[in-house]
Amino acid sequence: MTVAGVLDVVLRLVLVVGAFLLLPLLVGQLEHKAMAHMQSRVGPMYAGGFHGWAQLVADGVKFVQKEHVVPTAADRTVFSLAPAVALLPYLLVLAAVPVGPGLVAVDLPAGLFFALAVLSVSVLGSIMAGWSSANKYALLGGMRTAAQLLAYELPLVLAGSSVVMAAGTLSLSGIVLAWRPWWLVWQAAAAVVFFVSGLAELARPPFDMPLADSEIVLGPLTEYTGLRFALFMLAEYAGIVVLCALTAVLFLGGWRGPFGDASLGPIWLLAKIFLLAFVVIWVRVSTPRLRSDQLQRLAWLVLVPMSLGQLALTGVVKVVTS
Amino acid sequence: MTGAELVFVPLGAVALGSSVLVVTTDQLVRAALWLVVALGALAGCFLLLAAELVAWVQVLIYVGAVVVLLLFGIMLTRAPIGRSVDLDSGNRVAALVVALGTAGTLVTVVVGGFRTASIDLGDGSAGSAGTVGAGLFRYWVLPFELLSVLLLAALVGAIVLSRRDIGPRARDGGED
Amino acid sequence: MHVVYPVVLAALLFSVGVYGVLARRNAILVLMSVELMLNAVNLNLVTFDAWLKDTLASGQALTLFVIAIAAAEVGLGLAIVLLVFRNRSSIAVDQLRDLADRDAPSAVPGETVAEREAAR
Amino acid sequence: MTAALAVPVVLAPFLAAAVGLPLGRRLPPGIVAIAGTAVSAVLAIAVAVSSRPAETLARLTPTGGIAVTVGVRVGGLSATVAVMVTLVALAVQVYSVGYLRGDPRYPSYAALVSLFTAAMLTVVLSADLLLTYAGWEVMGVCSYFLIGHHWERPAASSAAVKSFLMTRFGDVGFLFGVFVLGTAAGSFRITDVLAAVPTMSHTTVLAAALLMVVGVVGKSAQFPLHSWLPDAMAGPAPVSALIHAATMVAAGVYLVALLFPVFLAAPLALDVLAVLAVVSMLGAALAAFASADLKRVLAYSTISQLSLMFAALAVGGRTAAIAHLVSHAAFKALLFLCAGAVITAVGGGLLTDLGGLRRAMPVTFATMTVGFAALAGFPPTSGFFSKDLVVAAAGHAASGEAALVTVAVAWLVAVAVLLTAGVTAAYATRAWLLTFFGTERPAREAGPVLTGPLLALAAPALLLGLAALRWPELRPEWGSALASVAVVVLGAGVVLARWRAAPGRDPADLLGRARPLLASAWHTDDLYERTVARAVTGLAERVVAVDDRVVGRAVTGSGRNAGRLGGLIRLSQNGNPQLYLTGLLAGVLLIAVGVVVLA
Repeated sequence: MTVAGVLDVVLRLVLVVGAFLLLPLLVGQLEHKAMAHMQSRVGPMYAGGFHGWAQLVADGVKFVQKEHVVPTAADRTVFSLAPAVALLPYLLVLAAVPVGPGLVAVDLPAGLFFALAVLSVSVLGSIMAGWSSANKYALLGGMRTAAQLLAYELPLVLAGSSVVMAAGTLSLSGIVLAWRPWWLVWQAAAAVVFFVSGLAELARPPFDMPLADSEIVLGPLTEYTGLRFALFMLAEYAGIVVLCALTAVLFLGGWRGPFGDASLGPIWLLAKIFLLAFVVIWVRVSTPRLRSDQLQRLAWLVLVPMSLGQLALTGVVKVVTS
Repeated sequence: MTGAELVFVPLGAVALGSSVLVVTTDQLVRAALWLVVALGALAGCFLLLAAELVAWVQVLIYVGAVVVLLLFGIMLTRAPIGRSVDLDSGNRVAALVVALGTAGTLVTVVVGGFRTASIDLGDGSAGSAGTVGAGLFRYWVLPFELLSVLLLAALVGAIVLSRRDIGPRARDGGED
Repeated sequence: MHVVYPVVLAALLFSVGVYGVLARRNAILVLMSVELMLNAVNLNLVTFDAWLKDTLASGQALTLFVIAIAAAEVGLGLAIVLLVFRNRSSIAVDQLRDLADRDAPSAVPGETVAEREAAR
Repeated sequence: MTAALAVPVVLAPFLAAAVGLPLGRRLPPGIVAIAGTAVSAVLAIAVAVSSRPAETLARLTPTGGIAVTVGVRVGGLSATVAVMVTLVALAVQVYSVGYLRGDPRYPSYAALVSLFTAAMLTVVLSADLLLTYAGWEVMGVCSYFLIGHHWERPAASSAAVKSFLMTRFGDVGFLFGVFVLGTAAGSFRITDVLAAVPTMSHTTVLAAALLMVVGVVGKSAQFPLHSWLPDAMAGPAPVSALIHAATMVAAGVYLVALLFPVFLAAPLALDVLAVLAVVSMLGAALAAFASADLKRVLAYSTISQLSLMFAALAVGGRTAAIAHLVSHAAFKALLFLCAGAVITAVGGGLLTDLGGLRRAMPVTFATMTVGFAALAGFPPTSGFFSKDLVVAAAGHAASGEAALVTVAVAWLVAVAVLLTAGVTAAYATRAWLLTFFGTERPAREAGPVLTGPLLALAAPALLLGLAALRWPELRPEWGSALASVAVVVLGAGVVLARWRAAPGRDPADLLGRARPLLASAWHTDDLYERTVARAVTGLAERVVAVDDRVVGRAVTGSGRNAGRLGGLIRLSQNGNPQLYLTGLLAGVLLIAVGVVVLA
């Protein structure tokens, strides 16, 4: 390995970490402002001047300053590790997302599998947090997380498999290269299933049964304060970024845009990510929370059959066109 | 020692150490978490052996599904936080003897048998999705299909076992 | 890379799994130990697949099969464990003794039948 | 023709037994048994009338050794005895209907009597020694059951066991005698055996004859195996009549008569037989005189009279013996049935409890008087003639005319026979006096079912001797007749004189201090008790102890140890699956290590 090669890798990783630190904050800010406007409330407008842009930074500073509280009965080690376990997988996934032709931190042949596998690990963070808090709300939240994960993992993987079949490769870069605009129609069902299942895995509204602040306070996060709570929030926004990035890459052509050359790739991808993030926020604001039985019903009676139908459609089209 | 070996040995140590912790820790949930570590380290070992697809499947299925299921089960059976005094049965000594005997025998045999054998990893394409997929669907189709039937049977079985409105009534209420 | 490293690791993992299966009381821990043993086997399969450069990819294919079967096994196993827990409020393997010779004066030395029945 | 008639003679009572046992309770009492015996009697008379020797044989499954055959053999001797057996059995069956009225066990009793009769007829008519032996044994079993008819009484059950054991002891001798004869002759057919006697070695014949004597002594209750017969009185009176008169004891005499050629070839056996007969004859007669019980008197008299027959046989008077057997059957059956009637009327058989029944029971008195007269040998009863034949035979032997036995033994026999005749007259008179004379006591004559057989048997007891005058060889000789009549009158006269002198007192007091000794039959029972019985009991106790301490403890100990060992192994079966799995894996490990090390 040459020095240039090492430098190349290091540079890419630094870029990824930078994006990882920046993008979730942007999404968070977007959520704050979009929600505020949608719900016709102004929200903080002073921090940093324009539209209170520094409010999120101020929140972060506030979190850092807050006291670390660990419940007496809690499993201290697991309690402390949980935010890291929840956050780190998203960083790893981000490293595998191609942002332009050849512009990817780590190009894995089985990239999609890697992404899905690592994503599923992050759920462990919630479960760990829920169990180790020694709080019944937290425990209930942890168990809801586990149940939700098990239910939505299947349609998620099946929808991803549909794209993989269409593209004939597991590599994320390969999928982007194989993508054609008419896939928007062909893989529409898979896209919906993937996106919805992803939302559920992230426990974003309307699938936020595990958090459900009106029922079980804040689920696994109930006992968390200060920086650790901030890390969980960061993990949530990082999750949104990763989900949107994966959806964009798999179903929306990733860095490919309707015009402009390949050098505009990162721009196109970012645009798609933020568009999808806006949809996530929009859905959160506009839909009520599902009950747990509705949640399971949606997964097993709608999403799984839909993804299976999509898989069959993909197979048929694939055979016909080849 | 090659580079791969240099990485493999610590990974293996992690896998072995955490698996020992899985069977010795006196905290149930931590056993499951150590199992995650052990399985992750093993996935790394698979990667080093050029079995990429297997490694990711390992993480996806084992860490993402199996361990979550196990944790789910642990929580449903009301595991306590902290130490449990009774995680080990009275069978420990015999188990230790048998396990050490197994380890001794197996290590002796495999070291004797494979002392000089060496793996040539080649271009690393042996474990790619394409190769494995081709092998799977070209030569292993029948077992693959059988496996799907097995999974279906397991699915049905699990549903029958856990639903209370099917099959014989439970004798006492018990859990929620 | 030497074959010995992964193979020895697999042997040791298997033994650890054996210990866990034999020494652990909690049925879920026993299931975990079984997973360890299965993984040891997987490691062997992958190792020999790489060593032999099998054209059928049998080692890795079988590993995938084992992983799938393990998932099914854990699903069913947990269903059974939960059922047992529901019926007996205990999943201690060494207390589930319906296989015992019922008329035995004392299965465990120093333990009376009444105690054993109470423990059940 | 004769043989064809003879087969149903045996089968009819047998069938009666087979039918009567299961169906006896549903049919009117005794009908099957009486019918079977009657058919048998009619046929036996027909056979006797046709009176031609005949034989029919069927071979059984080949057994490899000497062939065993089944068949009947009719001769003059067997035809006569068969008629006697069937007629007495018929009388007994009829009598039993009345005697055992209301007895719940009557059906099985009647069936057993039928079987008893069939067995005796088998002995009499069999053409094969082994078949004879079979009948011989069946008789033993039947006597066991019949003597123990009132098994709830200790005396009856112990008497049954005693008779069974003592006759069994003799049967062993008989069986081995049969084996010796059969192997020596190469056949068990009686005809063949008798024909082969001259060719046999002297030792063989002697051994066979002595073994036969053992068997006969047991069956016919001769000294020293006599003591079961008086005890057998515990059975019902008709059974006693049957045993004493027609079956069982008669079988011994019949067998010696049948196999007489064998004894002729072995004079030493005849000597032994003669000595035993003399001892039995006198001893039993004296015991009868001292005995306090009517039936025991009759029992001892049976022993004595049988000895008389054996004595006759020993001195060569085969015809005399058979004649006495037949007449004895008639009057002894009569006497026993009369005794049964008396016991039924009074409720007990002790002579001291009897007396004065002459008026109350005229029929019984008359018939029993005939019986006693015949027993004592008063002319012109049948007993007189037949006994006279015996006396004559003994006299001939003593004078050396037909020297079968040594002259000394012949003299001994002659003297003993005469003495016995005197004592017999004495005890017959005593019993007659004590039963029917003296203080009167209230009693009722028995019904016609009982008295009928009495009358029917009194006729031959009285007239058989006169009827036999047809045959020259059965006519009495004047010398011996005079001697015996003199002795008889003397014996009876002494007792009568004593009775006259002291009415109501037991004439047995004449014996003075010897009476208890004689009443207990010379203490033979005590002797057996002290020697044989005690030795056997001691041995049995030791065997029981060994069985208990060694065999029993070994069995229970091995069971207990197996249980303990099983308990140890059970400990592993505690239901803990981990333990099972540990064992399994340890085993696998051992095998694997073994393979690695050894391969």
